[in-house]
Amino acid sequence: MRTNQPLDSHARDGRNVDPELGTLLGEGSHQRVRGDLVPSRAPRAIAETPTDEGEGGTSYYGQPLLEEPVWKWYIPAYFFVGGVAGAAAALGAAAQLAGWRGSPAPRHRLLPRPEHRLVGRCRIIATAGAGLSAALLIADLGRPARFLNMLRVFRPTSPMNMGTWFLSAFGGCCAASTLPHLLPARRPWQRRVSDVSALGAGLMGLPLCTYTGVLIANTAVPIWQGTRKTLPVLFGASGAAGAASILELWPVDGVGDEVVHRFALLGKSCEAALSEVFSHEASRVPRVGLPLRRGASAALWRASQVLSVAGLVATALSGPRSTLRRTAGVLGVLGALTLRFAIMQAGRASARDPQATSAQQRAGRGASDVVTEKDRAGATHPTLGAEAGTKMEAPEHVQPA
Amino acid sequence: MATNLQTDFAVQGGSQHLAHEHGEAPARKVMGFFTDTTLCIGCKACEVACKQWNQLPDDGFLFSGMSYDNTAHLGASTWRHVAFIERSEGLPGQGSPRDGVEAGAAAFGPLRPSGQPASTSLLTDVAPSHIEMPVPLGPTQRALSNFSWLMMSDVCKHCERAACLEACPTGSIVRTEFGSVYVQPDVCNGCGYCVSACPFGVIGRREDDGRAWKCTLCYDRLEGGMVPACAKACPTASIQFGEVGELRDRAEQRVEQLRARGVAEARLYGEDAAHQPGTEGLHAFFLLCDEPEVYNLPPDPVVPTKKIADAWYAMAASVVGLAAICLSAVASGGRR
Amino acid sequence: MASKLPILSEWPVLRQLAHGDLTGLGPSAYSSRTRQLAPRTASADRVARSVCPYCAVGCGQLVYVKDEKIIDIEGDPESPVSQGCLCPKGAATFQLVTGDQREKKVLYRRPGASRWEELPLEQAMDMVAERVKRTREETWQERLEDPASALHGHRLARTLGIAHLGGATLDNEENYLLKKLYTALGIVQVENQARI
Amino acid sequence: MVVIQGSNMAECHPVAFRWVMEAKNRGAAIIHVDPRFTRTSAVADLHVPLRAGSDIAFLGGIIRYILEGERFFKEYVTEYTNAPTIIDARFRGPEDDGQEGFFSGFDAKKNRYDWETWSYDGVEGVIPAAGHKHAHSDQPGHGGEPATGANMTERHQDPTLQHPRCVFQLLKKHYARYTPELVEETCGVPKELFLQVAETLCKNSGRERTGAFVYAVGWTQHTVGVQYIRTAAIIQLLLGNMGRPGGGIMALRGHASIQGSTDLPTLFDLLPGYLPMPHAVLPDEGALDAYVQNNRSATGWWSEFRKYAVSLQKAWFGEAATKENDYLFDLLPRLTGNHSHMTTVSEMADGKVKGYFVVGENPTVGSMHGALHREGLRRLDWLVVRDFALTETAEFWRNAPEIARGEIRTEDIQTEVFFFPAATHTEKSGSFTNTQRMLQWHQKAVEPPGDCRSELQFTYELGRRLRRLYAGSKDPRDRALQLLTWDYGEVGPLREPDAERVLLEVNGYTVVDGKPVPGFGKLADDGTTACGCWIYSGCYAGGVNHPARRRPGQEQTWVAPEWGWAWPMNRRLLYNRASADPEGRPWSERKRYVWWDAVERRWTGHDVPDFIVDRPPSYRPEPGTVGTASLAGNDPFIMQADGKGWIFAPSGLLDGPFPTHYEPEESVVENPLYRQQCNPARLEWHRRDNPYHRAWRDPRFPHVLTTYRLTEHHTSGAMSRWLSWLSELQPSMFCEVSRELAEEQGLRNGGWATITTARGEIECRVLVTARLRPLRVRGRLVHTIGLPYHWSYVGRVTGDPANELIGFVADPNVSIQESKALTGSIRAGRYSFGRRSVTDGLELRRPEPAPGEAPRDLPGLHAIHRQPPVQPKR
Repeated sequence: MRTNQPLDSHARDGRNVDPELGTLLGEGSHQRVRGDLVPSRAPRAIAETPTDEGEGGTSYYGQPLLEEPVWKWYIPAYFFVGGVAGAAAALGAAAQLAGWRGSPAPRHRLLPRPEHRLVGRCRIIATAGAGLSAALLIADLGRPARFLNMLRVFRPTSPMNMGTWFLSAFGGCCAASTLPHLLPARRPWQRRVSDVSALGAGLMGLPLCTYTGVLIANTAVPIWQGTRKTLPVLFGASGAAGAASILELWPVDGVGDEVVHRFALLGKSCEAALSEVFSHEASRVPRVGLPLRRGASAALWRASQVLSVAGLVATALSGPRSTLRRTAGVLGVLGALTLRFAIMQAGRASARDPQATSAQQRAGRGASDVVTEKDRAGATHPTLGAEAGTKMEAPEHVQPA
Repeated sequence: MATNLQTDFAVQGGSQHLAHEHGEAPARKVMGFFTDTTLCIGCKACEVACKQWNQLPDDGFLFSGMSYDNTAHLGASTWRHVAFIERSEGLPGQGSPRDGVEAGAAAFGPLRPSGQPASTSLLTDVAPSHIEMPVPLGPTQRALSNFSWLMMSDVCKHCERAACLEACPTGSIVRTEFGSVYVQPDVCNGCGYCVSACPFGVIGRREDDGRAWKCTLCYDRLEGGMVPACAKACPTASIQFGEVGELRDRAEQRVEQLRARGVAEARLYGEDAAHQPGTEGLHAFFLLCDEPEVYNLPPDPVVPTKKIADAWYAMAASVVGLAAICLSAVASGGRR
Repeated sequence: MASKLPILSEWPVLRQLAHGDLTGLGPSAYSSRTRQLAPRTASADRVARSVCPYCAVGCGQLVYVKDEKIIDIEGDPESPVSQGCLCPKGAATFQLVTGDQREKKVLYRRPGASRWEELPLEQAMDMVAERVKRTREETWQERLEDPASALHGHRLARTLGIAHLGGATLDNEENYLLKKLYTALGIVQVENQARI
Repeated sequence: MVVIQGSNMAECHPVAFRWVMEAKNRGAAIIHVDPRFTRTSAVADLHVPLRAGSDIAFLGGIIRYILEGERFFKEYVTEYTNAPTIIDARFRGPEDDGQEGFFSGFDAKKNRYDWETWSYDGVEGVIPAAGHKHAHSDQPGHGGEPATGANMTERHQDPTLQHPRCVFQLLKKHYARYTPELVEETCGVPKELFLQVAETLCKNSGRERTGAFVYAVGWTQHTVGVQYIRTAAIIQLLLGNMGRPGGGIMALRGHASIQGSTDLPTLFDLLPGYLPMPHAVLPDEGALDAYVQNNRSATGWWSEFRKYAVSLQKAWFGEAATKENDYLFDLLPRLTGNHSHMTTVSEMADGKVKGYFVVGENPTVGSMHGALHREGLRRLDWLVVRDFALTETAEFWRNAPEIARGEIRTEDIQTEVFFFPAATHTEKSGSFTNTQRMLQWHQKAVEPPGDCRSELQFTYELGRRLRRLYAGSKDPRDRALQLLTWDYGEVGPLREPDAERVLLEVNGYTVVDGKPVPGFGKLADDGTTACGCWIYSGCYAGGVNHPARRRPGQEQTWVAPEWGWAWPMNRRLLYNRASADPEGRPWSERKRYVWWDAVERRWTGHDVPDFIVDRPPSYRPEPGTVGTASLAGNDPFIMQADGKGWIFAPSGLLDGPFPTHYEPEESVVENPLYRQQCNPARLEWHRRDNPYHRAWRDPRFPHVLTTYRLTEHHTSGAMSRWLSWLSELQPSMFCEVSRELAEEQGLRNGGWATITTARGEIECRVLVTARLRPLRVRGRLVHTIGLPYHWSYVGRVTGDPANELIGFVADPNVSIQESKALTGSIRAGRYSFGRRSVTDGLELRRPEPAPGEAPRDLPGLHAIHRQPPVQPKR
């Protein structure tokens, strides 16, 4: 009998209404609660004796100003996988355009010409990547059963919505490009379908590989928002580097190998260079760049930079089918992967830090750098008091009243 | 009597719905909140009224040590949150619920009967000179020397340009005919994008539920011609609900009045596009007595989408670049 | 879930096309549920005029009932006392009256027992009545037995063996009946929160 | 202007505070006088931190300021108060030589004052006070004498207020020592801050303006509690703020019907309508006459006393009550003294009480010294608890620190416990009386679930069963029950008694036809009318349930007379005749409320006039007139024997006709005014398990403790700690300390602290805040520790109960405990072992104060024992 036991904390639904006495019909009444889960809210450390001066500026008991991104490891993993798939598809398509026939000739499948293999592998990587990407995305959803809602509307304002359309198109093309090979009988039209859709996949692969940069740049997270100009490029390069590294691990001979090598050199060097640019852009407001200099995210970030540079060097020095080449592949994959996780981690840290947000905005990098004339009409900014004019130039609407 | 009240609702509830037959939203006034922190007594009636109406679960029983604030901030299950700031500066006399109450009564015009606090005219039979009559305290007005306790009831801002809305990939988040931003719980698939997009950290995803939740501006109540639960409960009219345009005017007068009374720090937050271009104005805006950061508000928030063009361009460049890399990589290999 | 596999007519993208809506931020993205949305109070069978049970300000409350269950309790805007406002406690009244903390059975603890047991209401009432009678008879004071007192031998017609506490949370009518019954029984040690 | 003192209005009565904000908006100044800076202070124009327990010194200082500066409302004071009345030559004040803080007439043996020397000059015997609470003498044979105060109209007065023995001059003399300097040194309030308050108050009073005082248990829960309120009353009378709109003294009460439970009293010393319970002094023969003689007043409204007493007997005993049998008055039980809550519990702990009903209250948490309560409960034969959910009181036998500590074994507790689930206010119809004396009816919304029943039904059923059990009895002691009128119909599926029929009985009816009477004016003393509570008479006039009236406020005047019903006779503002000048014209157009209509020759206005409606302002009674005819046209305070506001209370109070400053039972300082440290008439319970600290500066307990409520919880938490929506807002028991004290004691914000008194120890979280500041009192820094008292061991959120720290000690007039000012100690960390003085907590007291060190009472004048004058126990 309940009254003889202490209240079972796991039985709680947070409303504790007796269905015989009251009915829950409110908007939030269907909000699911598992008693054994700690509540959704960000950690609430006991505040020290209240002071209005936190480190680096005013804040509310140092509480986060933003909600931390809720994405689990699936998302950075997807960034990598999607990037690789996209880049691979692009490379495959390019190779195809360069005049190679995509799929190996049915007659001598067992020993096709090497460059044929390259195209084929690109398609396989792309297709596998597309499938894996979808899986990762669905796994991360709070309500996976509703993944189809992603295609419920067409919303250009939402990079994620657009991305889903890209991915679907890409996935479709990849499927169409590989399926014919699995069919028993081989007819010319099948190959044509396969080649055309492969080109499509290559085309869609380019945005797929890069839009993820736009996706995270389109958030309130200071470090992501602050690096919006670099992120898509960085992700593109990193995607290329990743794809190249995988091809390095799954080598083809002859011309194919040269292609992969050139591709790897280009991709990896861009990645290495752009990650420098990224750090620089992130740290334009020092407080915003902090996660790249401090904490777990910083460690990851340095690791990724070391790895990709090492990968680049290894690639440069390695010959075909050498161990060093394989090492280069491993380093490259790890580098590209760590990069995504580092950036994700940095985003979390940045969202947790209320001063990152205020510093960025006080420095005129809030609305200010996109204020249009219309917005500015007669604007003074009474919400911003004396400190508004910080060392860094603040636009007029951020000036004190 | 009771039944009158009842039918009152029924009729209203019914009539509202004709509006929705077609895809087009019927032309409605843009509704919102004006939260006047100088009237807040930190009773948290808004928090509970919100939870009661929306029947949200508790958010855990944790002692925070942050003055009287144990809910810390807005989240998936806390749609109203009262912040408490103990400040080592004085705050000279403020206070004017009457403006609020009366405006509150007028605010909802046709939709009013169901639930808006009535206006109060305690002194209807008294000469209008009454305001001058009593002797208020002189300029030496002060609380405990150089100390003040600020309280603010925070809520979703229902931005004119809403980050969560524009980020939502499923169309779960929509703009209602009242100009508010509403998360459709039957559509949301919990992608979590809105959570990172919101520049105010308002919307949250509850792990055990998987969906994103936030203040609905009591969309259901509005459909029935009722005032949002928090505004109705607020005993001191610190939370005022009404047509945003009217609220703005009232807010500006209020600031005048307060400055005249010596509250030099009084300022509005996010009342319109001119003052908060990043969001093009909030439908739930505030009157503050200190820097926004003090209340855990961003000083110059921006809807990420406003800036995202840069990223798209960068992406375009990146696409070209990537294509170039691929082509140059195959260039030689392609030769026959 | 309808949203899992929407029938085409419910597919907002088509609605977007139909209305030339390029962004899908507005009504075309509404779900059918959203289009049906209405306050639950509109579906109530009746509304009871009530008064907040917490402090003594006496704020008006409206209690909405549907299928003999309470679905909402909020302020009564017509009350000149509260004008529809409630404090957090008043606003939480719904949880007070419908909460699962409420006991619905009579509980009985035997002398020395370490747990509660349930008891039928009627039987419990009989037992209490019987105990009142017994104790009253055991502890009855007809006259003051105190030679030291100037009032030695004066009529008392009472018992100090039984006492009562509580009343400030009850209705007036209940307090009246309690006082009436106790006085008739000669129970004088009747007190309530007004004393603290 | 509004002075909020002894109340934290914004936190404890937020919706009522709406109107304070409204007033502020209209230019009123809001002043909050409180030891803590609270949510009320946050929006007040001025916050005045003062030492808990020093309010009389502060208010007395204001009285002196008013008198010295001639700031009082002269016409009001001379016409409407007893300021001109000349007092008996034998009267001595505590300031007078040799009085040492005592008024004349203190009887150390009985531990109370005799009122003889406080009388009006020229009037025989003790002056009857309104309602006569505690007025009964315990000397027999008051029977035949004429009603007291027969020659009231012949009292000597001096309208010039110059006579050295007139109340005005005595007042001046009494408060002469309450200088701003004394206030500063006693209350810790800076002189200029005090002067600012006094000046603002004076500026906002007079013809054109009124000021109000607001208080709550911050004033009542002291050993001098009643006198706190008296002091404010004197100020308001001097400033002419009584009976006028925007004036008065608001008592903010804490429970939905706590006012109703005082009017229809579940209180030991009262019968409905403030008729005193019969006392053992009454003779066997002619008890009713003696009772009436002892309690009625020859003049003023209480001259009607007999009508109400007889009508009550008729309501209770119906047909059986006849003139011949004295309306069965003999059947009523009689008091021998104080049978209040703390006495009862103390007797319970001594095993004298066998059975206990606890209904909708949770004394082991909400009342002082929970451990002593539990000790009492353990000694009971049987306990009946009625509540919504299990409370600490119901679970005392298995859920308490002494059980956890193994000092008490559940098996050894022989108490039989019945828990009855109660119906909520939504599951029954009935009326609450709010803090403004307004009755509001609440409709039943749903049927109670399971075995939940209303108290109405419980009481009714219990009565029916007992009547059955006693049906055959021939014993005279059982006649009262047998003859009791006990038929209220049976309605609804649960066959509940009809609350409206109870209300009808309360309202009163004419015996012949059972028709409701229109009001107490129509009650008679010849047995032709029955009335359960005369002050409620009229609430069911014309068979209409007036408390159920719900005319929307928007459709009425600001007085809103058609919403609910306020006693008496729907008067919303008491003594409102004082809102007009002696000629019956409003003092000011702005403040017009009730006035004399010379054409209609009757009183009229926004409210129901609280006066004899056709008595012209010019009317003056002939000398020797008695009855209501003795009320002159300028006697607004009709309940008083002389129709005047009592600046000087010649009777009715057990601890002085004027309020004067005494230190709390446990204080950090010596009484700066007198050698007598504490209120000499206070009630103490000297028990091993109820130890007191040193009277002042106890080295073991150096800090001031004060308890209070939070907005987010309700009293013992039984109605709030189960509710997740409230509990998350204030999840843990905590104490509030100043940064200075935290520094000194090494307390960390959010960390733990242990707080100790001689009664017990508790642990709780620490909230370090600048809202508490140490005060400089008599040259020493005094730290105050704030303790909300909502938590205990049962509920969704639990914590240690602050009330375990508080001892049994009370105000003599109303037996209310002192929980707003006591002493204690605090240390960082969790060192509470749940020790209680009641069970093996002796080490808490060591070293006990040496006998006679820091005496509370003057040697010589020291009272023999402080037990309340219940049957003596030694």
